[in-house]
Amino acid sequence: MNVGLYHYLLLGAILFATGVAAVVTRRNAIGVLIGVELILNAANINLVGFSRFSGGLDAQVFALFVIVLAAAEAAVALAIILQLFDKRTDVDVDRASSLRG
Amino acid sequence: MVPDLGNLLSRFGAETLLALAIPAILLADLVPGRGRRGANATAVGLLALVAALLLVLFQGSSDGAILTKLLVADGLAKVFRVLAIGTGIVAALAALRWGDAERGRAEFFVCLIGAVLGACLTAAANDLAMLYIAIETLSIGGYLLAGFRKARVEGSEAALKYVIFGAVSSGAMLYGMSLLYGFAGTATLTTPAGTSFASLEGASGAAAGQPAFLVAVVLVFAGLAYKVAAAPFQFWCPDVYEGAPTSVAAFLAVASKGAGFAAILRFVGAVTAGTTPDVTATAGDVRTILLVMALVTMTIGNVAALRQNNAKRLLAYSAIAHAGYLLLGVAVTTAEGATAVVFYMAVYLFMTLSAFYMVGLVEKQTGRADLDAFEGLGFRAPVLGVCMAVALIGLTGLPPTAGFAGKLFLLQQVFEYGGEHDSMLFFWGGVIALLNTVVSLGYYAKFLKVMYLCDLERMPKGPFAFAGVDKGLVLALTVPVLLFGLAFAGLYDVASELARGIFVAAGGR
Amino acid sequence: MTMAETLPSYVPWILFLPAIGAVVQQVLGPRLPRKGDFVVVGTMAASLVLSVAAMLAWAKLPPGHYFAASWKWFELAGGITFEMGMVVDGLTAALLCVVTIVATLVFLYSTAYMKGDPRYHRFFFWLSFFGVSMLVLTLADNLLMLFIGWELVGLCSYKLIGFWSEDLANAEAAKKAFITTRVGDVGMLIGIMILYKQCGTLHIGEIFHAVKGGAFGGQEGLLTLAGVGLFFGAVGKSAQFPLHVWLPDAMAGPTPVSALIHAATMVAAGVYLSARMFPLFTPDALGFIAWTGGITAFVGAIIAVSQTDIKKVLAYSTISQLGYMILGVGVGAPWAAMFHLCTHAMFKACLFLGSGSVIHAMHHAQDLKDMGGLRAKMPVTFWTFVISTLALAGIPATSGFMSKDAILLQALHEHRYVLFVLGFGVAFLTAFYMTRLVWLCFMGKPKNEEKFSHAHESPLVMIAPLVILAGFTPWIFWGHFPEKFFGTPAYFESHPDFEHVQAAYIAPGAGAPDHDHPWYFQLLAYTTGGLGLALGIGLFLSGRRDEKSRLLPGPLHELSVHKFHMDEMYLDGVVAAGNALADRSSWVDAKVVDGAVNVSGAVSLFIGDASGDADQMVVDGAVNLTADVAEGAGAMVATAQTGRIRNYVTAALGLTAVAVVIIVFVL
Amino acid sequence: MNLLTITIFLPVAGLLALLFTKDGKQARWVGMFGALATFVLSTFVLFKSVNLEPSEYALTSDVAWITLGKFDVHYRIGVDGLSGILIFLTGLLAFAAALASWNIEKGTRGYWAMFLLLHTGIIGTFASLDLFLFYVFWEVMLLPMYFLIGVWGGPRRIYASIKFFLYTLFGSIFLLAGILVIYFAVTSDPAFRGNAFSIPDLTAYAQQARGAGGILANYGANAGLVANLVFWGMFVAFAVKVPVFPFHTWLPDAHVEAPTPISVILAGILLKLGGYGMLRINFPFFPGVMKDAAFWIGLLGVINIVYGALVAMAQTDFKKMVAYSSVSHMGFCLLGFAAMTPEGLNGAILQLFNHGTISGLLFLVVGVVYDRAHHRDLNRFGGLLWKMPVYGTIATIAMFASLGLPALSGFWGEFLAFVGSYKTTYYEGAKLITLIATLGLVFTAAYYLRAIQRVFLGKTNPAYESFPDATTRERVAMIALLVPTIFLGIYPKPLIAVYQPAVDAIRLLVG
Repeated sequence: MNVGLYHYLLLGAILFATGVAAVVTRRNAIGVLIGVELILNAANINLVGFSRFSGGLDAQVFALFVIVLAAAEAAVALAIILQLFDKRTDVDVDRASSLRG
Repeated sequence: MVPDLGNLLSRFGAETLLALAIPAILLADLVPGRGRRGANATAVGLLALVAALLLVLFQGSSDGAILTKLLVADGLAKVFRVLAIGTGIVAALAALRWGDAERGRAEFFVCLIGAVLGACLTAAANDLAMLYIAIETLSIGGYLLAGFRKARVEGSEAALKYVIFGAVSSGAMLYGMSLLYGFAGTATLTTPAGTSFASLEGASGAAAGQPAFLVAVVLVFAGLAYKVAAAPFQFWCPDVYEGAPTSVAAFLAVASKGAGFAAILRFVGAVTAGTTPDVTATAGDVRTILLVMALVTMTIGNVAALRQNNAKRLLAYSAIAHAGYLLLGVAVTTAEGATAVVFYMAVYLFMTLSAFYMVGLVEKQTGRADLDAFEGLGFRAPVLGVCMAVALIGLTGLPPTAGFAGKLFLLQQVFEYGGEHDSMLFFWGGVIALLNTVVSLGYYAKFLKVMYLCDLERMPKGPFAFAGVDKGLVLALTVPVLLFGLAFAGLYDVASELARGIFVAAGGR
Repeated sequence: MTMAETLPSYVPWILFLPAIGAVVQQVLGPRLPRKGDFVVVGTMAASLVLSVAAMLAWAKLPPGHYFAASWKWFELAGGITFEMGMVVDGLTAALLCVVTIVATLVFLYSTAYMKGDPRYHRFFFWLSFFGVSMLVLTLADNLLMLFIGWELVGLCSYKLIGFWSEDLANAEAAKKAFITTRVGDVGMLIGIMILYKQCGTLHIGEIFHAVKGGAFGGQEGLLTLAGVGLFFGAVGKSAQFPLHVWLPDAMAGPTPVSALIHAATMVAAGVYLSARMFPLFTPDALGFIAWTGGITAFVGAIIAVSQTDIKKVLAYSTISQLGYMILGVGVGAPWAAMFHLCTHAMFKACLFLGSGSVIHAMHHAQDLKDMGGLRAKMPVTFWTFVISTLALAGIPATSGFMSKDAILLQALHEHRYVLFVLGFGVAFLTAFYMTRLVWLCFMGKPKNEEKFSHAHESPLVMIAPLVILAGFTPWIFWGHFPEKFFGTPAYFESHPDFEHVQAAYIAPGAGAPDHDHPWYFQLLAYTTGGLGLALGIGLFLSGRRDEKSRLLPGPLHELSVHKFHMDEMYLDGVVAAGNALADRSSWVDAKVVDGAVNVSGAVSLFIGDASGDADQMVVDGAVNLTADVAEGAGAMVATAQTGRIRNYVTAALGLTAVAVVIIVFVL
Repeated sequence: MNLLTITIFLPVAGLLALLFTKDGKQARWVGMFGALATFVLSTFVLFKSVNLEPSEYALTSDVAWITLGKFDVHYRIGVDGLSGILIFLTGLLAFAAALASWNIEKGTRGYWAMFLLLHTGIIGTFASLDLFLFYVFWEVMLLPMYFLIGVWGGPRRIYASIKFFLYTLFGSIFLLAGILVIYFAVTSDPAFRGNAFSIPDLTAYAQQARGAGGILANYGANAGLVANLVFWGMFVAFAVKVPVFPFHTWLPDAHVEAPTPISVILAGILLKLGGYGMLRINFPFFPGVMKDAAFWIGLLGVINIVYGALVAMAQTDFKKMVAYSSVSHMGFCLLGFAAMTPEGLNGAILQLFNHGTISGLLFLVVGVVYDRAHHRDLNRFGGLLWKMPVYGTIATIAMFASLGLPALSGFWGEFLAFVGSYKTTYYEGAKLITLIATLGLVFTAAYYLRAIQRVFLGKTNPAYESFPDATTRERVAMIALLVPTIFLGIYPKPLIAVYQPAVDAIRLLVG
C-alpha cells in the first residue's frame, strides 16, 4: 500500500498529541522543551505532506523557516532555563511559582 | 514575480532599517567610546527606532500594495507599525531612566529592536508563514526582555513561564496553520484579486464547509489569543508583567497586543470572507466564538483585578480586560468594527502607557510596586496625580476621556449587530460589557482612593521628586486621552480610513 | 331660588385685618408698647364689627340669597383651575359672629392673664394667626381653602397648647393633639379626593350640583364613603370618639387658649363642616354620624363626673357637648347642631374664662382639692360661672335649654329612641357634674388656706368678658336665632329636590309645619336639668363628699376614673405598633435591602480593607448577594493563577480542547 | 454667545481661575463669586423660559460637535419651563451651599474646583437636548461628587463615596445601552429624517412610531422585548438617582458622610435629575410601554412614601432621618408621574422643586447644629429653641413645610399628587395605591414632630447652654431658601405658570 496524504496527516496528529502530552506531564523544563519541538515538527510533517500531494513548493519553504525558528526558540529557551538553573539549583517547573494570585 | 528591491525599500524601508540596525548596534558596542559602556549602542539604537518611525509615517505605504504575497502595506499595517515603534521608543526611554537595561545596554537594544521588528512584520503579514515568523521574532524578543533583570529571581521565572507558554501556544498555532494550508492550498491570506482564503478549495475539497476547518481556525486563534493575552490563553500575562521590568511590561501590554490584534483582524477577515453559504455559516460560528472569547476575557480580567494589591498585576489584569473589549470589535466582523478596534487601540496606547509609566516612576522612587506606594500621590505630586487620575478614568471609560469614546464605538457595533441580525446574544453581550465597566470602576477607584481619599494627616510626608523629563513624558501621554475625549471625530476618521481594507472582502455586513 | 350676590367689598377685610395684625405683631411686636397686644385685639375687634355688618347685610337679603365671590388661584394644563372664594350665608354669618365675638373677648382677657409672660408677644402672634386661620376656614367656599384653614388651625392649636414647652409634658400634649387631628385630616383628604374624582371640582356649591346631577351615579356606597371620610376629619378636629384623647391633654395650654380654641371655635369647626356638607350624607352615613355623636356625648359625660382638675372637667364636658352637636347633625337637624354650637360657644367660653380667672387667682393651681369657698372672694366670677352652668345644664329659660332640646326633639321625630334616651341621660349627667364642679370650687369651706388667703377677684379686663358672655345665656336673645339664620337652607336651596335637605333645614316655627311637642317630651325637657342640679346639691350639701368620692355606680366609676382606658389602648396599641413597625423596617433597610441588593460588601471589598465599621462588614458579608458573585468569581480566577506553568498550559490547552469538542459536535 | 451656554460653562471658567489662586481665602472668594454668578444667570434663564408653547424650547443653540457619517452628535441645548425652574433651583442651592461651605478649611482650592465642576455637570444635564450630551454631562457630575464626599466627608466617607459612585454608574450603563440601541434602531429606519440623538426629534418619532417596539420598531424581530428592556433599563438609571425603593440605600450613607453644603446640593438637585430624566427621556420615548408600566411605577411610589417614612421614624441620626424623608417625599413624584393627569404631573413637578428648597433648608439646619454640637444624635439634643430662637423658628418652619402643612410649599406638591393620582384612569389600582399613600402623611407628621420635640423643645441641655444663635451667614443661606418655601406655599401660581407648557407637552406625548 503506498503512503497517501492521509498517512502523513495521521503521523502529524500522533506527533502533535505526544508533544502536547510531553509538555503537560514533564516536570523538567528541558522535557517541556522537547515536547514543544515535537509539536513544531508535527506541523512540519503536515506541511510536507500537503506540499507533496497538492503541489506547490511554498509549504516546503514554510517548513524550512519553521525549522530555523524552532532552533532559535530552543536556544533562547535553554538560555533562560540556564539562567534559572544557576539561581535555583534545579529546573523543576513547578517550583518556579513565586509569582501567583 | 521577483520582488524588485526598489518597491520593497519604498514600502518597507523601516523594517529593513531596523534589521540593519541590529548588527550596527553590536558593532557600535565594540568601538570603545568615551561615555559609559554601551553609550554609543544606545545612541545607535534610539536613532534607528526614531528613523524607522519617521520612515513608516512618511513613506506612502498605505496604498494596499501587496508585496511578494508575504507582506501588505495597507492602512492597518501602517497604524500598528507606528504604534509598535512608538511604544518601543517609550519603553527604551523608560528602561534607560529606570535602569532596567543596566545589565547590558547593547543587548537590551538588540532584543528591543528585534521585538519591534517582529511586531511591525506581524502587523503587515499577509501570509500564514510570514505571520508565524513575525510572531516568533516578536515573542523571542519578548522572552529575552522579560528576563532581562538578572538580579531579581522573579525576572527569570517570568521569562521561563513566558517562553514555555509562548512556545506551546505558537506550536498549536503552527499546527493549525499547517492544517489550514492543507485546506486552502495556499498560505496567502488575501490574494491581490481580493479572493480570500476561505473560499478556495484545497487538496481535500471545499475548505469552509468541513468542521475540521473550524478546528484549525480555533487552533490558530490559540496562538493569537496568547499574543493578545485573551482567554483562555491569558494565564502568563499577570506573572510575566509582575516579574518583567516595568518598561518591558509596558511594551508587551501595548506593542505586542497591538500587533496581535492586527494579525487577528487580518486572519478573521480572511477566514470569514466569501459569500458561499457554508462560508457565511462558519463565519457565524467564528463570530460567536469570538464574542464568547471576548466576554470571558473581559470578565476574567475585571473580576480578578478586584483582588489585586500589586499595581503591576492589577494593570496586567486590566490589559486582559481591555483585550476582551477589543475582541468585541473583532467579533462583529464589519468595517466599522475594525475601525472601532483601531480607534480603541490608539486610545488604549496612551492610557496604558501613561499608567505603566507612573507605576514605573513610583516603583523607582519607593522601590515598591503595591498600591500603598501610591499613598497620597494626588496631593504629593499634583500634576502627575491628575495625569494618573485621567488615565485611570479613561481606562474605566468615563465620558470626558477618550476611553469612553472608544468603548462607545465598540458597544455601538455590538448593539448594531444585535439589531441587525436579531441576535439577543450580542444584545446581552453589550450589556455584559457595560456591567464589566462598572466592575472595572471597582479596581480603578482603588487607585483613586489611595491617591486622593487617604487620611491627609497620616499620609507619608514629602512630595515625590519626579524629574522634568518624566513629567513631560507623562503629560505628553495623558493630554491625548483628554483631547480625544472631547474631539474624537478626527481620530475616528483616520482610524476608519486606515481600517478600510479589512473585512471588505467579507461582503460588508 | 338661591341667588349669589356679589360679596360686599368689606367682607375680605374680615380676614385681611387680623392677618395684617398678625404680621405686624410678628415683625414689630417686641418693639411696640405693651408688646403690640393692642394691635391684635384691635384688628380682631374691627373684624368683629365687619362680621356683624356682614351678618346684617346678609339678613336683609331675601331668603335663599347669599353673598359669594371667588378668585382664580392657579391654573393647570388641561383647563383645570383652582379657585379661592368666600361665601356669606346663614351658616357663615352665624359662625363669623360667634368666632369674632369669642376671639375678641379672649384676646382682651389674655392681655391680663398672660401679663408678665416672657414670650408675651409670641402668644398674641399665634392667637391672631389662629383667628385668621379660623376665618379662612369659615369663609371658604371650596374644600381646598377649607382644608388649608383646617390644617392651619391645627398648627396654631399645636403651637398654643405647647406654648410653655419648656416642660416636655406640654410639648408631648401638643404633639399628641397634632398627630391625632392629622389622622382625622387624612380621612378628610380621602373624602376630598373621592369628591374631586367624581365631581371634578372642589367648589362646594358645584359639588352639590354634581352630586344631584348623578356624579356618583349608582355608587351609593362611594358617596357614603366620601361623607364618612369628610366626617372623619370632623371626628379628629372636634374630638369625637375615638379621636377625642387629645382634647383633655390640650388643657396643658394657657386657659385663654383652651377657652378660644378648645371650647368655642376650633373644635366647632368639625360640626360646621358636617352641617355645611350635610346634603352629601347618605342615610347610613347619617346613622354613623349620629351614633358617633351619641357615644361621644355619653363617654364625655361619664368621664367628666370623676375629674379632679377644673379644666379637665370642662374639657370632657366640651367633648360631650360636641357629641351632642354631631348627634344633632346625625339625626338630620344640622340647624339645631349649629344653634347648639353657637349657644355652647358662648357659655362654654364663659365657663373656661371663669375657670381661668379662678386659676389666675389661685396662682395657677388647677386642682379642685385646693379650691372651695371662693364664692365670697370672687363674686362676679362666681355668678357668671353659675349662670353659664345653668345654661350648660339646659335649665329652662336658658339658651342651652333651647338648643339642646331642639336636637333631642329632632331625635324623637326621627324615631331614634335609643339616642333620645341617651341624650336625656347625658343632659342629666351634665347638670350633675357641673353642680359638683361649682360646689367643689366655690361653695363649702376653703380647703387650702394659704392659697385661699391670696385669692382675690380678677381685674376688670378679665371680668368684663365673663359678664358679656354670661349675658348671652338668657333665652330672649336667641328666640328667633334658629329660623333667622338657619331657617332657609340658603346655600342649598338652589337644589329644590334635595328633599331631605329641604325638610331638615326648616327650623320649627319658621313657617314650616309645626313640630308637635308630645307631652312626655315637655316633661323630660323641663325636669332633667333640675333633677341633675338637685342631686348634685343634695350630695354635696352635707360636705362629707369631696372630689375623690365615688359618685357613679360600680363599673361606671371605674371606667370614668380610668377614662375608658383609652390612653393605655393608644400608647400600648397604636403608638407601640407604629414604633415597632418603624424599627423593623429600619432593620430591613440597613441589613436586607442594603445588603442583598447593593454591593456594600463589594464596596468594602473594593476598598481592600475593612474600613467600613465592623457591623457593616459582618452583616454585609453574610447577607449580600452581588458582592459574593464578584468575590467568588475573582477567587475562582485567582486560584487558577497558581503560578505553576504546567497548570497554565494544561488549563489553556484543556479549555481549547473543550471549545473544539463543542464546535465540532454542537455547532 | 447663548446665555445658556454661558450659564453652563461659567463654573468651568471659575474652575480655571481657581488654578491660579492661592489656597485658603482667595479660593473661597473665587468659588463664592462663581456660585453667585451661576445663581444670577440661572434667574435670567428662568425668565427666558416663561410662556413658551408646549415642546417649544428657548435659548436653543445647536452646534455640530462630532460628525462621523450617521453618528452626528450635536451640542444641542435648550430650556423649557421644566428645565428652567430646575436650573433656577440649581442656582439658588448653589448660592446657599456656597454660603454654607464658608468654613471648609482643608484643601479649599480643590473643594471649590470640584464644587463648580459639579454645577457645570448639573446645569448641563438640565439644558442638554441631545442624548449623547445628556449622558456626558450626567457622568461629568459623578467625579466631583465622588471627590467631594470622599475627601471632605465624615468618618466613613470612603465607603459612602465609592457606594455612591458604584450605584450611579451601575444605573448609567443602562442609560448608555439604551441610547446606543435607540441610535441604531432609529438610524436604520429610512423614514427617520431627524438627528438620531436629538431628544425633540426622537420624541416626535416616538409619537408616530406606535409599532410593537415603538421607537425601536425596527430593532429586528424581538423589538417588543428590547423596547421593554430599554425602558426599564433607563428607568433603573433614573431610579437610582430619584432614589426609588430598592436602589435607595446609597442615599443615607452619602448624606450622613457628605459635608453639609454637599448634602444640600445632593438632596436639593441631584435627586431631581432622576425625575427630570424620566420626564424628558424615559416616558416620552416609550409611550406604549409606559402605559403598562404605570402601575408598577405607582406601586414603587407608594412603597417609597410609606417605607421611607417608616424607616425615617426609627432613625436617631438627624441627617439620616432627613435623608429617608427625602426618599419618602420623592415617592410623591413617582405617584404623580404614574398618574399622568394634569394634577398628578403638576404635583410631581411641584414636589421636585419644593422638595429641593425644603430639603436643602433642612440640611442647612442639620449643618448649623452639627457645626456647634459636632454630633447628630437626636436624643442628646434638647431645648435649643430657647437658646437659639431665630434658628429654632426657621428649623421648625422648615420641618412643618416638609410634613406638608398648607401655606408652605410642601403642601401643594403632595395635595395635587394625591388628588391627581386618585383621579387617574391611566392605570388600574390607582385608587387603592393612593389610599395607602395617605398613611405616609401620619408617619411623616410623627417623625418630624418627634424631631422638633427632641431637638428644640423641653429643657435646654446644659451642654448646649452656650450655643450662639445662627450667624448672619447661616441666616442669609437659610432665608434664601425659606422665602420661596413660604411665598410658593401661599401663592404657587407664578411657578406653576412657568412650567405648564412642559406639562402640556408631556401629557400630549405620553398621556
